[in-house]
Amino acid sequence: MTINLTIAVVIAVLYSVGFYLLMQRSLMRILLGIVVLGHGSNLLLQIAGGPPGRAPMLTTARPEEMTDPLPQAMALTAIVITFALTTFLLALAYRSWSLLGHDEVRDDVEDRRIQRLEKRMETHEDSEADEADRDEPAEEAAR
Amino acid sequence: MMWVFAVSFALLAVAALLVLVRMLRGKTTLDRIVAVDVLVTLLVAGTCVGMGLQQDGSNIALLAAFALLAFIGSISASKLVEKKEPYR
Amino acid sequence: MVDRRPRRRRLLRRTPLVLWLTAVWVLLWGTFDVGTLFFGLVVALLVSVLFPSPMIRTGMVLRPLPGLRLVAYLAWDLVVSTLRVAWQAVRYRHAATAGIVAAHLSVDSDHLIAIIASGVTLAPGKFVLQIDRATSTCYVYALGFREGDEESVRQEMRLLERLVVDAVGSEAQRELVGRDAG
Amino acid sequence: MSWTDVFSAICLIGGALSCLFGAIGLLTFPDVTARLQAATKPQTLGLVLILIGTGVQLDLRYATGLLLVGLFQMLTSPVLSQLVGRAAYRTESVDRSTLVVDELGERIDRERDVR
Amino acid sequence: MSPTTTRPSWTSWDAPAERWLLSGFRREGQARSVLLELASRIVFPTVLVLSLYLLFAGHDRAGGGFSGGLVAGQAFLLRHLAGGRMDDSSIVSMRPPVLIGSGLTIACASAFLPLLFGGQLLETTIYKFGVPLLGEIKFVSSIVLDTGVYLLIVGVVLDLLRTLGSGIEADVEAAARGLQ
Amino acid sequence: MFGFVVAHLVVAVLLPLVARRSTRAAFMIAAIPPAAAAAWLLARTPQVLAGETVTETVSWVPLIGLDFGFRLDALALVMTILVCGLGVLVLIYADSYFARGRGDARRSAPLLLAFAGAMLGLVVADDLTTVYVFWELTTICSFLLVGQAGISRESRRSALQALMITSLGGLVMLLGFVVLGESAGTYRISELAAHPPSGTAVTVAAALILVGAFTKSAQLPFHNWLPAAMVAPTPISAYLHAASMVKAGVFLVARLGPVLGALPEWRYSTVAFGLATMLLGGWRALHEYDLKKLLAYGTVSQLGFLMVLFGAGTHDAALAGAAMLLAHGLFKATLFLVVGMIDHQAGTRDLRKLSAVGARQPWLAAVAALAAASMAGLPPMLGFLGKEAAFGAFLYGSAGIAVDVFLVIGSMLTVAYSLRMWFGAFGTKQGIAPTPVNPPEVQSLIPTALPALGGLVLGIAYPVANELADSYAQNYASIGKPAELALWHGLNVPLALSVLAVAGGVVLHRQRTPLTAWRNRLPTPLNAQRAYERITALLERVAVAVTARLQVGSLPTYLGIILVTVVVIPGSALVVQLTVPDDLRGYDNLMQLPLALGVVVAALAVLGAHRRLTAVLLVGVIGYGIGGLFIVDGAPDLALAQFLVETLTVVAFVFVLRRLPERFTEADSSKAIRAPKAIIATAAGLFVSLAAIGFSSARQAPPEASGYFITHAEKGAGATNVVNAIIVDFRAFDTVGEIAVLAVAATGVASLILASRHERRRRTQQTQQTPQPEQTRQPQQQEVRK
Amino acid sequence: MTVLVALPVLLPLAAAGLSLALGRFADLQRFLGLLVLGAIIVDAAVLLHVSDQSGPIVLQMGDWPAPFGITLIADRLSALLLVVSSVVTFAVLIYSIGQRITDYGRERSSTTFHPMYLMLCAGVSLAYLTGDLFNLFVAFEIMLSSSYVLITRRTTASRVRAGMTYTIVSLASSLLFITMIALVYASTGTVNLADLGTKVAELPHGLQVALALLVVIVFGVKAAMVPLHFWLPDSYPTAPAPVTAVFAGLLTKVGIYALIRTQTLVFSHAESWDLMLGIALITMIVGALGALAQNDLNRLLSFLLVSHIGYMLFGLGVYDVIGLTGVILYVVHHITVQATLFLVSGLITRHSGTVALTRMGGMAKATPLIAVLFALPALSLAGIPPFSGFVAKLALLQAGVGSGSVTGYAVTAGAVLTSLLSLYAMARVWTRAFWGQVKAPAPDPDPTDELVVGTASSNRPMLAATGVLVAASLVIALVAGPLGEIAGRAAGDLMHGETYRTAVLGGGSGG
Ligand code: NA
Ligand code: NA
Repeated sequence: MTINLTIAVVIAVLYSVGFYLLMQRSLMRILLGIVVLGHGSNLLLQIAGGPPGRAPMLTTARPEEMTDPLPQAMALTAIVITFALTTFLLALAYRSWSLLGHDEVRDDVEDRRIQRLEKRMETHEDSEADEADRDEPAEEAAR
Repeated sequence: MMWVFAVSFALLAVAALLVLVRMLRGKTTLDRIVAVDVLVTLLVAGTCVGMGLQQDGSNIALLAAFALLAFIGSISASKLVEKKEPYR
Repeated sequence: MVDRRPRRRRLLRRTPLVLWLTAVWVLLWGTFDVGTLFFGLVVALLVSVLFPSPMIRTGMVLRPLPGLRLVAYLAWDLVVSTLRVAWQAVRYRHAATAGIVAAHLSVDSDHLIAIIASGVTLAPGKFVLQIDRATSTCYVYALGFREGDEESVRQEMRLLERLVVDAVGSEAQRELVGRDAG
Repeated sequence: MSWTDVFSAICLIGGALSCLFGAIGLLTFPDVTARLQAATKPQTLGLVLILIGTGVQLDLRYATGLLLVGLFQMLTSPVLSQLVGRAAYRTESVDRSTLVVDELGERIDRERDVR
Repeated sequence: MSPTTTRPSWTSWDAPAERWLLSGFRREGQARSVLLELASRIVFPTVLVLSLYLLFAGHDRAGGGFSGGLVAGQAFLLRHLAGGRMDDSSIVSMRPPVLIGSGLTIACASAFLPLLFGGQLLETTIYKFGVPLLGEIKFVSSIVLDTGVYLLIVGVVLDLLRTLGSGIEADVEAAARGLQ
Repeated sequence: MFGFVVAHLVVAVLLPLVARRSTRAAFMIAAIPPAAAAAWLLARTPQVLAGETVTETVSWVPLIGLDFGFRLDALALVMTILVCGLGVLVLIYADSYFARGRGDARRSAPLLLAFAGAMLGLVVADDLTTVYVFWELTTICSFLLVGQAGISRESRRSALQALMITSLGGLVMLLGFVVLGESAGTYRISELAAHPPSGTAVTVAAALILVGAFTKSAQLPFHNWLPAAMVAPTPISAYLHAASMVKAGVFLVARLGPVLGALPEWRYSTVAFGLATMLLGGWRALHEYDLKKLLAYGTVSQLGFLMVLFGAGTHDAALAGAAMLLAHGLFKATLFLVVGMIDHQAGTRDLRKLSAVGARQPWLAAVAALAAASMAGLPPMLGFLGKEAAFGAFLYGSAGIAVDVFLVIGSMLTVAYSLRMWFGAFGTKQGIAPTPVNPPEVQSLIPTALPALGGLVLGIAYPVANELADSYAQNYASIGKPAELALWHGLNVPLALSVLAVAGGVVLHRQRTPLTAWRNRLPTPLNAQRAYERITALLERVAVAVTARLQVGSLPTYLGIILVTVVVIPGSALVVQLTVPDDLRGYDNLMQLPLALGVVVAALAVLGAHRRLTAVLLVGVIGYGIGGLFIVDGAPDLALAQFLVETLTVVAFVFVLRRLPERFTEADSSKAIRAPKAIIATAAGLFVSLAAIGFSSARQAPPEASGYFITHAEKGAGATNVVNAIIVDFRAFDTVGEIAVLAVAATGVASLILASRHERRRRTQQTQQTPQPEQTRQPQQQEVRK
Repeated sequence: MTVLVALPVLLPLAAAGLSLALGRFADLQRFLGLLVLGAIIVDAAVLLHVSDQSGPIVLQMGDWPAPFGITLIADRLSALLLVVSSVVTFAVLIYSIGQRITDYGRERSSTTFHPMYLMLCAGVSLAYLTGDLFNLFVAFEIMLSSSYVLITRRTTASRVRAGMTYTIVSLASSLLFITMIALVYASTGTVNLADLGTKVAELPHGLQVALALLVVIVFGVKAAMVPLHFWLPDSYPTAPAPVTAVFAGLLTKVGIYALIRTQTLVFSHAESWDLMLGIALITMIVGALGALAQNDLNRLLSFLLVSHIGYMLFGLGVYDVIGLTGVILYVVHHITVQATLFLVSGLITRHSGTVALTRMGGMAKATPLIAVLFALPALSLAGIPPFSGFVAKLALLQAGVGSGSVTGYAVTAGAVLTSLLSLYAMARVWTRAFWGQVKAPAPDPDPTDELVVGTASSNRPMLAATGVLVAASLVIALVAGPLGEIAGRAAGDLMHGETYRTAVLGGGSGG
């Protein structure tokens, strides 16, 4: 029941491209990455049923020449779900654009703050005791 | 009769690959829109040939739907281009 | 020209649409029996009642013979033009030239102009790039155009116009087109 | 091969060829509007031919549906052509050097001068 | 020709003279096209019929409530492209959330329905009855679920048109007016 | 016993309701449960002394051996006297100490009661888990009691320090309990004592448990939280940090002595740490000026002493330990309460500023003298009994002698700081004006005096004390003749040592000035407080450093890490297994090739696309190509859905692209990170592809489910399209779920997109609501027009 | 009888549909939500009772026998989690209504919150109840998609980034999930969990391992195990308190549940599982250290959440009855307590107008009730007896000590350390927010963010809802005995998958 090489290559390319796009900053690219990944996974799901055959319609094909219907049904569900979530993310991209004026996924502000704190701690190694109790305004000034 | 289908498929496949080249080369977005539209039409044609090959026409609605879809997708994209790019 | 006739008459005016939709239904199922026809009718009525379009009196009359002539012309044009464009593609490639010609039409109704424009556009080589609805002018883009071809393009448009009006136009429009041509 | 097979073969291969020519045109023509001619229309012919070719091969009850597909294609393809071509012209994607005559452009220029 | 001076731009020459579609008069002329509006006037109901075909034919051929709903959605999409904002039109008075909600409710209700007849959740019953003239009619109860799906999908597409379509358009206009 | 514990806690929970109205009532009500418990338990004294034990078990989570097991024996009784008896006294005292109706009083009444309940539970516990439960409860109560309202930074810090050190110990101890309980198969202490377990696990457990005991009882090096906790109000210090809570560690050692005392590691470490603590505490106490701090270090010292006695694991030491435990509780409570009264009235606890307090408050001075005498080990106090017994307990072997030497030195220090304390508090100093103080209230004097008197009474009635202590000490074997507590054993070595200790103490006290000078010249290499601060600071730094490095806040990085995990973890497992399957074919259908080529080319092209619309269209091509593959595979339903969805997706993208810039913003095109991303993505893609080959080749037969679907579709589901049958019937539930997702997504899109419309509407409403100058002027203009 | 199994899913789904349709009637929406969620509590309790007394209740959807149709199954574990979850969702709904985030101030249109919330509940219930891998995917998607909507609802400029992080990472993991399903189906030809148990065992060993690990990653992302957790502290804290509460309480636990279910039913481990134990250790420590580095209360809680996920992985890694018992107890405890803490955080934020600990102070005096509501779950989270966290932790420690492996001991020690660090973090919150002087409220980045602060004038329903959950966590501690018995039996069931398998495959639609 091994899938064939052609499809394997298609899957490899789709997943690689999808993953690569996913790791970008532009939300639109990420979104396209998700769509591409969705295509890859849907193909994989459908292909998991086995090699090509006749459509599983009792009126036109004999059971033994039919493809496996179950992965098709599952892939159909997956297609719909991917679509639904894509549109949602699209709307989110739009919302982000209209709120922030860009559609990039920038770094988390609070995490950045902790990184700055770490830098500061590194430079002032002596004043450990003071920093043990951080509820002092030094940090607030940095915000 | 088999060879007829094979030749048709081959011709359509070559055509599709040529169109794909246009798709990649652009150069304007409209070119790409047109290319996508043609690709879908070729796909419909190919599917149609396949139906002939399998002697199974129970899913023509599929083709009907495809024929419409390419149209709607392309229209919306071209409308976008029309709006986006500068007017004369 | 919005239709303001009583309800029953309006329903009557939907008949062509209903028939078309029923035909679509039947064609889709591919089974020609009473049941399919009945449900087709039900569906067609349902769709046209639930999602009505504004009633517009077009005065369209379908004349079978001129209609067939129009179809034949279009089919022939399609084949010939395809060959011509294929030739252009192989022979001239990047050097292919074109022109945009203004073709004034005699008819002044949306639907006829649309049909004419579609007819021209259907075949390769030419298409209506812009319609000036107010003056009933079609700006036709023609591929493989040479200096001085303007008149032949306009003539072709007029020919198509006459074929269309003959096939589906009202009597008044036929007269109008005939007068302009004459 | 029966006569229907021959007819079908002609239609199928003719249709496919038409599609191929269209594709070649799409690749070779100089600008969008020209490519549009090559692209969408021969496809229409090609598709219709293929539909006919296939329809002959199939049951009548299936063949009827193909008619519908053809109709749809004929109905929609001009609209798309016009919209894309219009968009091309409006966005200045038309290669002016290929235009022997541009009566639309002339008129627009004229009216702009008036204003 | 005198009318040209009153018209703002050559790009709006394409607007039809008649009101072929219910909506569309609000939209600027430059986006309009006689051809498109006329074509969608015919294509729209045709696609709806196609969608209903897919809904009912799904049991035996490719199709089903899902595809049917999507095709119907494409019909509305075409209307939107040709005629502009959906929420200005009166063709569908149903609000998309209502449509979505009722689709979902119907689907869930169809799950419970068999319980009333002593079946299990989501169990399918097949009814066959002969009707004079029409022949034997087969009714499969799962069509109720499919219908729920169909309605919901239509609602979803309409909602997308309302939001991604008209909503963004409104934003664009607002931005042009300097409100955003 | 459980009833009393619960009563404490329940009353404590309800007490704030009373305290809100009257804090006096609250303290009085709070005194009832400990009084009742004390009465009930004391009534059991004869039984207990007769060797009977009262046991009780309340099951909580039997599955994990988590029970409330209680057992009243001699040790428990001794502790109960301290916990309940002193609890009552402290509560009564507290009422007069705290300003009535103030926040501190409102807080302290319920917390003290809860604490007493927890302590009671702890001392009567016969189950390791029970011990831990109450142990941590006391920790929490002490945190809240020490911190009070946490207004001053010092109070917050001290409370936190106490909490952290004792919880550290508590948790380590819990681990020890679990190790012990799991290796012995029971958590019941009496069962463990009956059959002491052995083995490495038990040794580990013992070590872990000792950490708990040491932290709670402020042993070196964990001792520093105790002096720091002196920021607490004095009654609380008296109760928690003198009489009861700090005893918990010692108590634990005493309690587990019969279980773990056989381990040399247990004995050596308790004795060693105890001695060190005793000396260090005494030494530090000699140099404190704050009376409370002085007492606190004294407590540390005494706790070390007790640790030695209970850890030694002999009858005589245990006897001395029990006596000292009782004695220390009694005298230290008194001393703290005394200091509290001085502090309250004089407004200072600095012994350099106090003068002639004894002259003005002779009664108080007398009470304090009594307690200090017990602390110094003077006859006829209970403290004397204990200390003498202690000296006697180690008079064998060279190690014992060594211990005794240290004990004597420690006792000298004790005597010295006792003197320092008493004279510091009550003595008249030259050059210092007499401190203005008023005579104490009776309500506070009586609770203060009672424990000191108790020490005197028990010292004189030494047989009673002996009986109490001995019934605990009997748990241990004795070397030679078991010792007894008595005021007079005759002239013997212990007596001599006692005399030596007192004499040495007096000398030390007289020489305090040169001693202090000498001490100030000593280097201070070890400072536990500094160590604690360093450790917490280090913890902060590590926390911040680790978090700053890991939590980089960048989504691409996060996704990259997830992918790397996928590649590394399951990927490596897969690669090991991977072989080329025999039936690997190039393609199954020729039509797959052009479609695959198209998809691959389009996918790669997406990477290079600069325009958004181009990328979208290319993705559309991929989608249509996949649809084509579906058709080739014989999945028309799927293809149809794929096409429809793809078109709709493209349209949705196009809708949104109307407002986005035409080209991608190229903010992250730095080449340095492009390569790793590409490598990760490719590796992950290859993983999926290889997995697809590997997994699909593992299956041999077509699935039975599909055969079932095909055979049942028409009859069962009424559909000849099997896929449709699955969708609306066999797996209709998936479909219901799927449309739910669609509904959600559409709603979400609406909520996001229409938000700006809502905002606009709101903004315009706001501008309409705020009266604009023009608008207000308008009516006037209209009038003019009229 | 068996219908009861489907009700926790179908009722909220149908109600969500109705609620969407009834978008203009806010009161009806509210009523519907409370009614349905209340009904689910009752239903879940019945399911728990019955499944505990007489074995798993199995519902074969559409009357198709397993493994062909979709099976819903309520066994002890799922019923137990369902009970706890439904109590939490019910209380949080009250809180949300109290905070008036449901209808966003005075705006008329309130279509979003209630339907989405009900969907979320349906998704969670389905995830617990389904006996089918693909249906589990659907459940996850229902749950996650509604969570996307809830987290991005009325999002402001400062919060939109968080929503993106959350959505994108979740989507990525969903795609991995689908990939995993495809691989499972490709190799076994079934997606029924019970059926998979036997089919997977027939695969080559390497594939089994790879699959098991892939499953760990797929669910690990949702469960926020290190190093797949980074998204969580960046996203959860920004949502409105009740939303974060439900996310923190339930969503991660659903990941844990799925992990437990698949690893016990589908894959077989002979002994304790060192990789999982290692992950558990790292998760505990990294999370706890993260918490110590935070100044934002919600982020601190989020890191603690991550840290305590480590406890659950710990029990799973030990992989014996007592370990799984510990996990189950821990999950039950943690759902309640973590949700409560976020609700309290909402109350604190509302009161102090900030999430920054450095800007809070003196709240013990100002709002003693909030202080109590915080202290109890905080202590419970830190595993202080006699609260629920202690019981669960003790079981885990016992499991770790009993595991007999060095890794097991190391993780046990790590668990103790984590407990201490958690207590430290909580104590610091206490000392900073509740002790000290009341600080003048500083202007927050987004003071107009009504969604976070809420618009209601009275917070009584919020307090009541929080109180209910605090009480629930106390009750958990109180009935820890019987609860432990059930958890023990559930763990026994998990260790011996036969009960489940026969119930699904053998028993038809019995139950
Ligand atoms: Na279907
Ligand atoms: Na197993």
